[in-house]
Amino acid sequence: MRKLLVLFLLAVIAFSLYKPLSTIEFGADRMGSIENPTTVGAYYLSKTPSELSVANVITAIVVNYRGFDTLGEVSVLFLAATGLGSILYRRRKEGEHSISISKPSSQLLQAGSKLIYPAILVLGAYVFIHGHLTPGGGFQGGAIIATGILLMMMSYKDFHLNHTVLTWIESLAGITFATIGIAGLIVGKTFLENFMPIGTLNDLFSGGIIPIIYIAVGFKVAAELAGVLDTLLSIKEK
Amino acid sequence: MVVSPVHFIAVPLLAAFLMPILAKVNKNLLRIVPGIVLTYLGYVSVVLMNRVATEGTIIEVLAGWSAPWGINLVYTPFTGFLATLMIAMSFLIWLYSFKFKKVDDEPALKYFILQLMLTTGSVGLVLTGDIFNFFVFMEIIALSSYALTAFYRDRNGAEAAFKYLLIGAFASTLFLLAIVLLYSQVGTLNMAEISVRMHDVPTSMKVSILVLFLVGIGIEAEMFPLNGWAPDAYSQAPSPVGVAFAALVVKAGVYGLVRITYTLFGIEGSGIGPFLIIMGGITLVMAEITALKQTSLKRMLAYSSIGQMGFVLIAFGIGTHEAVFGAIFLMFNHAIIKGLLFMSGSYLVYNTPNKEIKYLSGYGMKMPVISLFFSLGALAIVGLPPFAGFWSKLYILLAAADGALYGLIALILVVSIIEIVYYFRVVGRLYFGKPAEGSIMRKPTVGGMIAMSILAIAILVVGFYPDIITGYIDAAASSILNTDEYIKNALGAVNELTPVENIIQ
Amino acid sequence: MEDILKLLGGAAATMLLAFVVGATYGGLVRKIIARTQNRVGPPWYQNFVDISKLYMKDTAVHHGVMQHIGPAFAITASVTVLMFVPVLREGGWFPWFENLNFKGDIIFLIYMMVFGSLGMALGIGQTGNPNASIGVSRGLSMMVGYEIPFVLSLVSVMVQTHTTSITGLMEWQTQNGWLMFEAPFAFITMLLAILGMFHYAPFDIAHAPSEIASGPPSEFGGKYLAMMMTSGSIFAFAKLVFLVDVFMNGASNLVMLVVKTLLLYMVPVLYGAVSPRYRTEQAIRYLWGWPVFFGIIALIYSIYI
Amino acid sequence: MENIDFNQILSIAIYGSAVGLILIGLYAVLMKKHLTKIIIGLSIIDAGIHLLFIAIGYISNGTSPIFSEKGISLVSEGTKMVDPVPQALVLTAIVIGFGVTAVALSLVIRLYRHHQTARIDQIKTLKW
Amino acid sequence: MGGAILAYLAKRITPMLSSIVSFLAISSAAVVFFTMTSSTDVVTVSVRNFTLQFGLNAYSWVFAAMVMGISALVSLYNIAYMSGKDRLGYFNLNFTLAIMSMMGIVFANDWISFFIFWEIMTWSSFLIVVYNGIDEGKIGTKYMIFSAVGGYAMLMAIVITNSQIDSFLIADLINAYPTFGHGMQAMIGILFLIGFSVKAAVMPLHVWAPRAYSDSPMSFTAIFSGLLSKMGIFGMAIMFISVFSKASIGDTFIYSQVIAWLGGVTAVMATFYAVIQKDAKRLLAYSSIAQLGYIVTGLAIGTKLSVMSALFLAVIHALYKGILFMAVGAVERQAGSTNLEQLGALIRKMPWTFFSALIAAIALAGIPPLGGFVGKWMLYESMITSTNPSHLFLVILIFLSSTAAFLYVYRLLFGLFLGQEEPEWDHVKEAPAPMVIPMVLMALTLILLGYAPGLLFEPIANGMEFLGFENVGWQMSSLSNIWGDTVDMQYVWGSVVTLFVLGAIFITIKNRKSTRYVTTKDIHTSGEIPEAHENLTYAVDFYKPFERAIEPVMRKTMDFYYNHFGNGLESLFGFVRKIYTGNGQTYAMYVVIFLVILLLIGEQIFK
Repeated sequence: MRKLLVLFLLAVIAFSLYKPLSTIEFGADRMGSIENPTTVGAYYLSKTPSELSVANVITAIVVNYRGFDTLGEVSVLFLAATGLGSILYRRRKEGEHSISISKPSSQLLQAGSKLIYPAILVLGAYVFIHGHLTPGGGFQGGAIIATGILLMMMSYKDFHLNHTVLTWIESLAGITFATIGIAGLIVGKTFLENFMPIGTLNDLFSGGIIPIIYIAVGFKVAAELAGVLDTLLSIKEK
Repeated sequence: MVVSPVHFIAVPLLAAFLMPILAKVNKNLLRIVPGIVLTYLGYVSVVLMNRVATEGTIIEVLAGWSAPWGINLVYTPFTGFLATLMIAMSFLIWLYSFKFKKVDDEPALKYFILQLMLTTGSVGLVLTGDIFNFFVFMEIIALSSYALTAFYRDRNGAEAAFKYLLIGAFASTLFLLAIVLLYSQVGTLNMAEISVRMHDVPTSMKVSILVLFLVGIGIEAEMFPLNGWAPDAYSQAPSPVGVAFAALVVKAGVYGLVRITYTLFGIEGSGIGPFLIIMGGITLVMAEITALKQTSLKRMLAYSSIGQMGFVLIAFGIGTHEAVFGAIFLMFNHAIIKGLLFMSGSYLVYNTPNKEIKYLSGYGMKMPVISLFFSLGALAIVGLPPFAGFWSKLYILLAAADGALYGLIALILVVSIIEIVYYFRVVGRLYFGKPAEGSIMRKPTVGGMIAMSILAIAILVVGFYPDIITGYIDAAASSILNTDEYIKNALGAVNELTPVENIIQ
Repeated sequence: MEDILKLLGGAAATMLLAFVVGATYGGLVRKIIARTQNRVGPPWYQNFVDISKLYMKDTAVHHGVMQHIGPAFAITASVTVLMFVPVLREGGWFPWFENLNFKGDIIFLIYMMVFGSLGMALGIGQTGNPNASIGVSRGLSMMVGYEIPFVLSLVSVMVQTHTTSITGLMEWQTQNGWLMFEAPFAFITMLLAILGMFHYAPFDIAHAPSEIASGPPSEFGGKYLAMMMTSGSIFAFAKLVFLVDVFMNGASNLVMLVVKTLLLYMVPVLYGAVSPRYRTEQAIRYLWGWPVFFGIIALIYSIYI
Repeated sequence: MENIDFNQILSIAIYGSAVGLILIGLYAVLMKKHLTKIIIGLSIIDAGIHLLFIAIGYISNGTSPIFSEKGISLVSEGTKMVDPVPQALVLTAIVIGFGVTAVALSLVIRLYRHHQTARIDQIKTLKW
Repeated sequence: MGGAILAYLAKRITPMLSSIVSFLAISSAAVVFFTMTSSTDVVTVSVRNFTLQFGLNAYSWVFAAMVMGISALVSLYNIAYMSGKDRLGYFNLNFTLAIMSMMGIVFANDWISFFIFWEIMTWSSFLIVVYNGIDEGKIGTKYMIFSAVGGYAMLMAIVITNSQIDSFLIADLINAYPTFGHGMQAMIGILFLIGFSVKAAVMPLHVWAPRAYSDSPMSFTAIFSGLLSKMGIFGMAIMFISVFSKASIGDTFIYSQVIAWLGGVTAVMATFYAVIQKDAKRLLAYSSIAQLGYIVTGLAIGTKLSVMSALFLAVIHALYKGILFMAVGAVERQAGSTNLEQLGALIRKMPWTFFSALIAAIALAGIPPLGGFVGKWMLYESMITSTNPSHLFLVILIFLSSTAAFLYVYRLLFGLFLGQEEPEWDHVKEAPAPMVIPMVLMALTLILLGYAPGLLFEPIANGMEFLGFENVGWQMSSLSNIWGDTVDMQYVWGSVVTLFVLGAIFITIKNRKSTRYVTTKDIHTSGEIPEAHENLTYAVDFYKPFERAIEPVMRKTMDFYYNHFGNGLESLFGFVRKIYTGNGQTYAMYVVIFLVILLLIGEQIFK
């Protein structure tokens, strides 16, 4: 009964989604010409190389045009990490020993991950440092780093991150972001304004504040994801 | 540094990022910092409210890109009013929860951060002029609310939070889907710009988008079939969080609903008005009759809160200046009154099993001041003169009468009677009988008393002299109703995407 | 000055008349009832003897101030009613009996008739005698019973004649004939109502000599009782005069007065002489049955005639 | 001709899979009793929407919006770049989705800890 | 005239300390009121886009004077009555607030301030009703529900009125009412009447009253029943006389008829209930309802005489019911009980209280020559002389009720003050002077009004002329109806008092010397010898026979129906709220269903 109802509902939703989607032609160019943009996307494409000198338009959007979103996004991550800590916090009772229920991993995995781990970290760092030039950026890089840490956690059951360090990284990165924003407000009248020299397109040191923010974001994301993973994994049964 | 709306978001975020570090330095800083931040923001609010009253809407461009390319903050009298209200309420919540938890407790750290983020999210949501940014702030609110709901380490907290999360995730999903469809049609995310371009969107598409938006934001605004999460969350969250829900989260939701229906789609002749009236009416009735049967005080307050939101929706649905005025007034009143009720109510039920009303007999003697506060709140929220709640109810009823909606008036009043029944059941009980043996009264903290006193005084002052606030609300109502004005202000003179003559139609 | 003298003289004369006639009627009634029940009965002047004897007796004990003034209430009520009722029709050969009858009206008289009972009841209440209290309870309850048809009848008469003053009623009757015939239903109602009003059987449960020791006055003796009996005599006469005034256009001379009042008085007396006793609720239900029905018919009759 | 066909197929495939993901996710949320599965369902819905968003920003034969070579000019080359905005937004949306999922999972852990079950229909202490 | 209000507002905070302050506040306001009556200035307060007006007119002066005079006396009584009780601050705050708000109501020139003060009155009195804390909150809640029904009906009428004429002024409604459409007239009229009827405790809306009256502290009940309920009368008079009479007769005739009959039925039923009560407070509470029934009937009949009688009765009722409640309060305070079946023979212990109560009872019963009779007489005469046949039948109801009133009046006096003395009550003393003085003063006023009702006719006639009657004639001490029949109260009063005094003197002189007082234990018992400890007073089920006689109409009370209605609703609500199942997935399902419904019908509703 319930199943039928759900299927019916899904059918209606599918139909209702089909209707508007059928009017959106796939692959059609809705941006308008660059000279006379009808969407903001086209405008970004036309302005980014010249005014921000950032090769990756998406990065430009994420960090600059819509940097405020990203600030919010970072906050969401921060919130997730904080919230997780708050939700999963347990007051340790006297004499309560936590015993990990996970078994140690195989030798192969341990050796392999030891090998790959630095490489992953380097890759992550690369991705977020070059976020304004190549595909990728702070989030992606941070995520890559976090996967590396996850790998280590899975391999070594005693692998633990120092939460104090994570907190410092998180906070400092966040503060950097917010401070740069406020600096923009002070220097250039608007919050998050790109007040630094933009350099030339496709240079590593180009795009003004964009790479700095992205690097901060990268650190922050990495720290937070790692922190979340660590918190989730360190759930112990009594 | 010149005061500007972005301070509302940047400063608390900075503080929130800073707080984990500060906590390492000195635990006490943790409690104090939000107070400082909120005090500063209060100052900002005052300055900006004055400025907006004299100079009109303030537009803050972010990242140096003016709308529609960048994100902008739009500080109209309406958004400004709400932001100010939220800041003020947050400050009181902070006062109330100042001694909330022992500071060396790990969660206390999280608590203050989360509360601060909740405030930031709500204010940001109200101020932003960008639909996707709106979505982001919605998520900030949502995440901090989830975490705060599950703050107490009992089973119910987690359950409530999970329900909230499940429904909240739906809300954000639908909202995002709506944004997707919207973007495909108008190619922009700035709300003013969207509003201008909305005319060209085909009707069926428009309806789909509208429906998705309505359901998405209706969840946050506690519209009837979508509000299953609300009573659980309200009743299981720590009481300052309950206050925050009533004063910030729901307000933000209603704001979103109003912004989307009024500005993006235009309320006149679109069928949205009657829809809001009907849904508001159903919400009101359902919530109030459910509240009538509640045995737990906080749950009762939660349903009552939902009911009030239904009432607000009705008023916004009527859509005349008078009605919108009443609705905003009601939002204000609901924030302060429900704040007082939650604050005092939580002290009352602090030591009762299950927070049940039936154990409250005779607390009027034992906790006279708290009981007085609660009674005051109850009197005010059911709209008895001369307290604050009366005026908003009166204005909404007047608006309904002007629209010849007599059935609606009768409905509202009948529901008000239900409301009176359950509130006065509690008030009556407070002054009846002897308290049960061994019931321990929780002594209110100084900060809590101050916060409650401020709210009580506000209720009385607004009740006796509503003109103290009506000027602001009038301006707010005008600003929300005048979409053209909003578009003109938000987009400013620089608008290359849309010819200027199209803006004002 | 002369007016006041005339007034006082008239009042005194009326009271005397009322007392004499009332007490005589009382004696007659006792005789008649006795005869109906195949007894010899006391002589007709027995009431005078009783009252004189009681006035001469000294009272030894009392139970408080209300017992003192209870009889005073009673006599106030009966004399006041008498004062405001025209004993003889205007222009009769004995003008002294006019008293204050232009200054009151029927509603006032209705209320005044209750005054005495209530005052008495208070006096009785203070004695604390259970029999007396039971009597009061029954009496008051029954009063509610008979007042309704009584008032219905009077209201319909008033509506028919468009006056609420008793002198006005009599003027109307002089022109249009007796209300007894002009308002037959009202008269029937009244006849039924006075069955209850005079407290004779079957409506004598308030006194019920054999059951509750005569009920209300059981704690009164000597001068108190004498006063109550005086008041009772006057009151009975006043009521009769009132009824005669309303339905039979009063009387122009004393002979007619005696005839008419006696005729009217015989109705409850004779009915009572052959009836057993009703319980209180039976009495009330009876009085709210047919009498009220006739009363309503009377009212409709008077409205639409 | 071939081109159009390919485009249509792609359209059906992508839109279809996006909608399909949404429906699958919805089904999971509405029908599955296990909390974790419900959360997975939510994630799947999210994924579907992200896919849809990207698809909407896609332009036939467009390239990614990265000026990978120096001095590249947009229009003159005849190459089109796809709309970058959806991609940027999806990036944000993904991160947000991650946050929600993380919190959800932590709640599941809490719930399991308290109730010793993860079936949603058995966790209803709070009702009415 | 705002001075009086301001005096209140200023003093409102202070009664936190003692009832004396409250008395001072009220009496000073009373002094201010009575010395400033000549001023007719209008105080205007503006709130956003409308203005509130306060002012005094000839009509409201009657009520204002009544409120001020009586509440000043009652607050004096209150000092002694409430001494030694808990939470005086709480009580006195609300006490003063209630009185203040009544003044606000009569001062109000517009509906908004009328409503504001109306509701202040409601909740402050609610808080007093729950003060004693009896019966688990049911009474208070009931009172609040009914008041809310009434208040909100009124509010609805007010906002609808405003939407029609864009003004809140009472005067504007009066002028504009005839111009409304048929349905609008009916709606506004009915809503207002519901609003006022609740406070005036008219029959189907009366169930709150008995318990609310009897469970409040007596010093407030004197106000509650005497004055507060009169606010309903106040408003009703405006409706009936000013508003309806301007409209075409046919439209509003039916309301007047309905309300008049409701008033009559109220009077009868409440009287019956009063008769069978065992508790003095409850008895008086029902009696109040019955008396209000007369007043309502008088207003609804709407002739010059009937309205005058209604207003006269309103004032008189405040006086005598004030006395009675205060007397019962005094008994309660001194003896600790108000149970008519247990108390007795307090007359020797509390003579002044008895005296006042006796006078008040006589007035209540409507027996000449006191003020009560004047009002009753006018009421009957107005009905008998009415051209409307239905009023003639109504007379029967009213008469039945007022005859049955003798029963409970007697019961009250008998139960409290008469009967056999019990050792249990030997300790009882006369109430302290602050309690006795107001009672005696008010009793003397009643006697005075019996002699010269014109003292009260003058302001009432002025008020009625303000309301829209023309040439309201009155004489100082003579009553007359439209058929030209009169009752001369001077003669009535003179003869009754003279005879009574003569009779009393006679009997006293004759008997006083020779008799001695014996306790009421020492009585004739028809030969039986009572045990010393036995109390033979016949007080339990005093009117059992009467009860049996009226039993058919008493079987089901309105309360019964309301309770069933309430329970039915509650179980319906209980069923409805099951929709919140507690299962998160179900909620998600609701969301999806709602979404689907909207998607399906969206095109239709959103154009």
